[in-house]
Amino acid sequence: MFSSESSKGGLLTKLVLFNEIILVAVLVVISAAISIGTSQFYSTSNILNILRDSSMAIIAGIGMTMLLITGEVDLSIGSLVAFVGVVTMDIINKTNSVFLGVLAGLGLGAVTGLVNGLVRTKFKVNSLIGTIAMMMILRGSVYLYKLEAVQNYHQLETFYSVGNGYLGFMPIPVIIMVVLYVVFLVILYRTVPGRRLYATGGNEIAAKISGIKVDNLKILTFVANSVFAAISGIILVSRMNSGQPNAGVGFELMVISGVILGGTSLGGGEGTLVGTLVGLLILRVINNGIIILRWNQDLQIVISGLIIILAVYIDNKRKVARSKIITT
Amino acid sequence: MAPAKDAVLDVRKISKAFPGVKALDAVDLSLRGGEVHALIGENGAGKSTLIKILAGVYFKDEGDILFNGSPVEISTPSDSLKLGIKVVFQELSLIPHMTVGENVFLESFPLKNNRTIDWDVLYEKTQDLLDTIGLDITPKTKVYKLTVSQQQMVEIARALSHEAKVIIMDEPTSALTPNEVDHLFNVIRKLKERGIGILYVTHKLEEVMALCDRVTVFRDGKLISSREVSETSTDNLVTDMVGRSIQTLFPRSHAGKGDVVLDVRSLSTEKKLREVSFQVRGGEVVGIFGLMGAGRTELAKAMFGLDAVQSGSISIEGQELRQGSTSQSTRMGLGYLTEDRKGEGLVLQMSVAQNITLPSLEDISSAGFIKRKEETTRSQEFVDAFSIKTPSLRQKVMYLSGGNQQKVLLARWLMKKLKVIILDEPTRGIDVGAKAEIHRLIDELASKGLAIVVMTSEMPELLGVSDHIIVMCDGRITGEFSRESAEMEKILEAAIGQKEYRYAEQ
Amino acid sequence: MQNSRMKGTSILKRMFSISEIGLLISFLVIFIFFSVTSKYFFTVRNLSNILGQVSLPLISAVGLSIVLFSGEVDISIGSLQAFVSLPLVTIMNATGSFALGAVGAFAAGAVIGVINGFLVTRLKINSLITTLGMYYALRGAVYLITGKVAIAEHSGKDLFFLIGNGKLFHFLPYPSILMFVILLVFMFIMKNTSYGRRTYAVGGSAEVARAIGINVERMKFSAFVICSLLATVSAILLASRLGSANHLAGQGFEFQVVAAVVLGGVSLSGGVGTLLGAFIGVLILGIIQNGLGMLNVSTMFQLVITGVIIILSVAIDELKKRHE
Amino acid sequence: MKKLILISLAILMIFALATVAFAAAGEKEKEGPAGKVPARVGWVGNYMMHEWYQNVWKGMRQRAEMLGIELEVLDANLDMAKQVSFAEDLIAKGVDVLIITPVQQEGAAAIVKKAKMEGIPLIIEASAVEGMTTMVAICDYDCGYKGGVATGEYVKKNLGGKARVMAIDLPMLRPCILRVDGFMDGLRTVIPGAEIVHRLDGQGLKDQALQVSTDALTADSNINVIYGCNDDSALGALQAFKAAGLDEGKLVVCGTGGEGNAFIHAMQEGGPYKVEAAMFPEAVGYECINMSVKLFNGETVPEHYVTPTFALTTENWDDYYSLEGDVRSINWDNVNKIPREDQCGKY
Repeated sequence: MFSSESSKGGLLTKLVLFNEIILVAVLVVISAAISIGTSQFYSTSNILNILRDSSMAIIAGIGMTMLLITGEVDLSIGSLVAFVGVVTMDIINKTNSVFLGVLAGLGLGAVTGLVNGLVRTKFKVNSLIGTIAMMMILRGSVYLYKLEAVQNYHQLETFYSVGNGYLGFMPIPVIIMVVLYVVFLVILYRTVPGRRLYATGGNEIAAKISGIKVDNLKILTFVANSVFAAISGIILVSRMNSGQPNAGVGFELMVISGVILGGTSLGGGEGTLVGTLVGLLILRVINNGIIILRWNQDLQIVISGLIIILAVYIDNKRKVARSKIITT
Repeated sequence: MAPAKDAVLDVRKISKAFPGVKALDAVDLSLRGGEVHALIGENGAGKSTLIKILAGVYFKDEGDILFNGSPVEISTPSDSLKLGIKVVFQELSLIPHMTVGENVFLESFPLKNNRTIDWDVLYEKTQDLLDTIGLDITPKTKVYKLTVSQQQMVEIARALSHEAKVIIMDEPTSALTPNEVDHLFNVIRKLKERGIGILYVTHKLEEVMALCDRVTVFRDGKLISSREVSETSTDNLVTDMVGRSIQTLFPRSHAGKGDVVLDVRSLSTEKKLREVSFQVRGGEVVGIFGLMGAGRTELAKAMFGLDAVQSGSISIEGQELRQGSTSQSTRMGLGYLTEDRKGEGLVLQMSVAQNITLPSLEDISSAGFIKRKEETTRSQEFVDAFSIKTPSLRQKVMYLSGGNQQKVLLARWLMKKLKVIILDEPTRGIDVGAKAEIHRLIDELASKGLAIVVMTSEMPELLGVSDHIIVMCDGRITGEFSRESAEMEKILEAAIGQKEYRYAEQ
Repeated sequence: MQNSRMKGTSILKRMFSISEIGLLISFLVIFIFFSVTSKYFFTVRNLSNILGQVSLPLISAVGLSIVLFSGEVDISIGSLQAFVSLPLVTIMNATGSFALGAVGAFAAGAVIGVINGFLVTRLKINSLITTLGMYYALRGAVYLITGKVAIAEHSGKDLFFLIGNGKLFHFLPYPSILMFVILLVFMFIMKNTSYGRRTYAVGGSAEVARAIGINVERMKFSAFVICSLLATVSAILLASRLGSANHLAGQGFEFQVVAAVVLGGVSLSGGVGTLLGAFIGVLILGIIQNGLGMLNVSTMFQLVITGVIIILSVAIDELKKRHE
Repeated sequence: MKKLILISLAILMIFALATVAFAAAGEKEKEGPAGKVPARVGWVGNYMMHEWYQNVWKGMRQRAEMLGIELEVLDANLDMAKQVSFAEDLIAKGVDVLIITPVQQEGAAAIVKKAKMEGIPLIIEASAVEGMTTMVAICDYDCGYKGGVATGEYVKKNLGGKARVMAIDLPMLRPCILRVDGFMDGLRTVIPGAEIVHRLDGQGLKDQALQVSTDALTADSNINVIYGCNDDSALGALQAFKAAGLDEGKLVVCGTGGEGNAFIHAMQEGGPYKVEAAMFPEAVGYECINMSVKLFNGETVPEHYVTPTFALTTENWDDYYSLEGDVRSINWDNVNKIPREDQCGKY
């Protein structure tokens, strides 16, 4: 029924047709509501803190968005974040070189992504299952690697500043995030590989026939996704100042939720980084708001859950409205 | 138009509007028991809309439907099924992973003490039905193992399974080979004798002439004409359909035979192909003919690198293709227009422009960056050249009609500078107007020196476009004809593997 | 049951259509491996334990498989377990009647199933999202209601303890009896009733099913309700095994079950798979957990090994399909 | 196709064999003289990957080796259903005494019944379960209380006698709630006006604690005491405090448990991490074995056998622990000297 209303083509409908606008509206409303409840919300410190904290999720979200666009998914990033953190810290302790530590962390990410990609493309294992398995494997491996949290023996300032430092008034993680975000925004919308991601997710065989190396592209995306997760892991370990084997629990679900909230479809072929950015910010703002409003923290998961359903519902409404325009 | 007294199904002043279009505008149609009634019209004429209304998929805005003279409401598929109306849709409606028997009785399983399915009865009944329509498969075969034509027969068996009074067939022959078509026609005639009314929706006028008793023409959602077939001719039907008379002859401007461009040497695959060898010269159109399951599509996919090759080689201008790499094939100037438009061709949620430029992204980009302006201008050229009907380049391709979608696919390959193009059933399921245009294009390309392989199951098309005809049967080449030496009978003999023709014999 | 179909071919051949045979081999290999490596594994007592332990995931697996057959997915079953055990235990503690408690639990389960079904079939929200949202919402609700304090069961009903922990002839755990009954009943339904076959049809191709007059929405809806109700059964057994309604109950249960049934050859894209396959899938993961425990293998290794075995088994299945 | 399956299965077999062999390698136990000590004791932990339980295990192992007891250890890994299963498995393996660390206390009620039915002596570690015979555990409330007192004295001496507390709780687990309550009560004995500004759910994880405290500190950063219901919680909150650029000179941090080496490092750094409400996991493991021997011999045992807790400070921590590289060792003499409650202040 709603479809027939919304297909009448009023201004409102036209807006409904753009998912991002709704999301931005939601974000604004929530922020407004919170700031009515408490004045601290709009303090620069809180804004920066929200940005710094969401930067990890957003960086991972960039990769996850691209992966979902190709029609795949990765549930192993949470465990990967922990593993990367532990390895990075450990290597820096041993070598006293931030560079080598970061290199090891990113390397680990790349390898994990490669394995995920190969399992998907060569073994043909559905990526949902394949990466659930990888989630277990990594979580097990990190404890096999180090049972205890790895303490910071090196006390290197550069390492500490990766997660906690500022450039001017901007937290460094935010700067890293913004740079990556802009670069991949351009790649996704303006370049050949970007276009090919959408084509692959939209219709794999058609992409193949158009001369796209679908498997390689997917493997590459898995690698990219894991490397992004690794970057988040490195930021996290710097912020925690110790490599925690138990870190990143539920990280993957949070990121995926935000990406989907941002209008990326699980079916592949559709999705925007703008949506991802807004989607993840919404989730983060809800969590932040509930705490600074001193509400019961358990509301965090409840409200997030409801918001996601709502957003997807609106997104469907939009899709149905569109599809009704198909003629015979 | 006065409804016939003995009409089983009588549609009166039916209208249906979608946002932006009036799909049906007060159309009438009456179908008698025991007649085959052709419904023709170009894509977008409203045929499918009417079918969907009768099938209960859509609900009419205005008008009445009379069944055996009494008005009925069809608001759900089951309503129409209860009445005894059965639609055999163009995209077949069978569940691949279920057996023939299950598919036939899906709507109403035979039950033991009306609780659990009585499999014995189910499979026996199915066997009978298969016998009546002369389909030689066991009822326990899984459907995905059947050929398209066999699946179609299963659909008809399903229609018979619950004594349908009216059977609507939507382009039933679009996927069939000539002798399968004959078989289908015989079955349809049997149905006729049982007094079943058949609404036969098609593009192919020769079928109307051969099979049908009456014919109704739609155009732009309006009823144009409805008469006895005996009182009409293809020409006026065409005129009725397109509103103008069009050139149905196959244009032939290309002449010159260049050097060998495509050279296939004893190509074999695990599943189908056996030692297939042939050559195509620049500016030459080679038509490959074969019945369903002869291995045409397999050949195309193997040549293009989609399917694994067991032995043999494909080379373009003397350079051999690496196997199983579609990206290399395209780079070497080989293009493949798949027979499965939606499934393998288009990226539906992408725009017209994006679909056209998909294989040629390198050509319109520098340092990996897509030049937006060039993308629009280049694809606009093709949209104009092929007169693709679309509101804008940004329109998602899923909203285009079949003919226009096919043109988009063709444009995709023509934007890329190709040496060879493989066209698999290039005119399947598209209307007369578009068909003629595509034939014109094929000729045009040939005259530009492109080497063209056309795989088709339509005899007129085959004879019309090809300079050189290759007939396949069961994965082997069983016949080779020059345009001059080609004769329908010989081709069919070769196609059913009865007799082999080589140049030597001519 | 369906002897009429058994004519001609041997029963065994009928039972294991080619699709399950590969799995069965995997199962046997693993089973034999543990039997030879651990002297505790192949003992009557341990085998009976395994039966009891796989019963819970298996009962839910039946429901989840039906949802998957119909082309949807439900990952809210873990949170559901925690949620429905609240009415169960509170009512039992209040009234001292297990029956009433169970009724309460099933009512709650049914409501959840109905909501899932409604969101998916009426509001057309992707079922993964819907049930992900439900997964969050229910868990959060449990935390809020219980204030994260588990409710111990003290109705003094031995019956309640027994259904989860008792054994028939000191061998056959009651949960496993329940499990076998449910399994056989639904195997029969899915194979030999119009309902069952139509569920497959809906999952195989919703458009087709709709075109031939099957009420796709109703089929999917019912699948969700069945899934929630069976999850409730496993929740009751779990509550009995835990002796309480617990806010932590069932965490990660959904993934365990999804992994198991996919391992069992049930397709995530719908219309393909069998309950027998799902059964074997659950069994495989069950004996892996038990067997590794018997060998004192540390959690870290258990995680790694389970992960690898999941990948390998699914890979085998996929590659096998491709070769057909 | 058949070939394919077999090949893959071969891989699977080899892998499983190799890993399991490797895994089982470390688990060799020497047979003990079956006298008045049980031959085999089984323990189902709830979260063995956690440092705390690694150290409990260390204590158990040391004591078991002294007495020549074979120790069977399984890990429920925070899955209650799994815990019940593993309890059954160990009983099936025929252990003489069973030790359970409940994933969640009410969740183990059925195990108690089972053990009774099987007639196997059962020891509950950490948190009380309905119907149990005996429990070996610290007093969470009192432990927090001691931490509170010590913190209070530090505040009185160095931070001007006013205490505004940010507590990182884990409301999921009752023991953690008790610790925080105990801490506040203890603190108030020294600083009556002490108020709790934030009480957050850090899920006992450092990254979660970091995130929630970052948010809380923007709401109200005017605090001078951080209490964590475990070390990770405290350290996570401390990181948030640092990152917020607040003055560490005006802060004191008290962690709980002494689960791993983290708190020792924090104290050695000389930062605001001054107090540790230590629970000596090694001692817990040690006493569990002692108790299982008592139960095995049918001696009468207290319903709650309390293991020592003590407020460690930067001055005295090295009387109880010493650290070489990543390995910490416990000083049994001093630990055993610590006075023990025979009743907890609160359950």
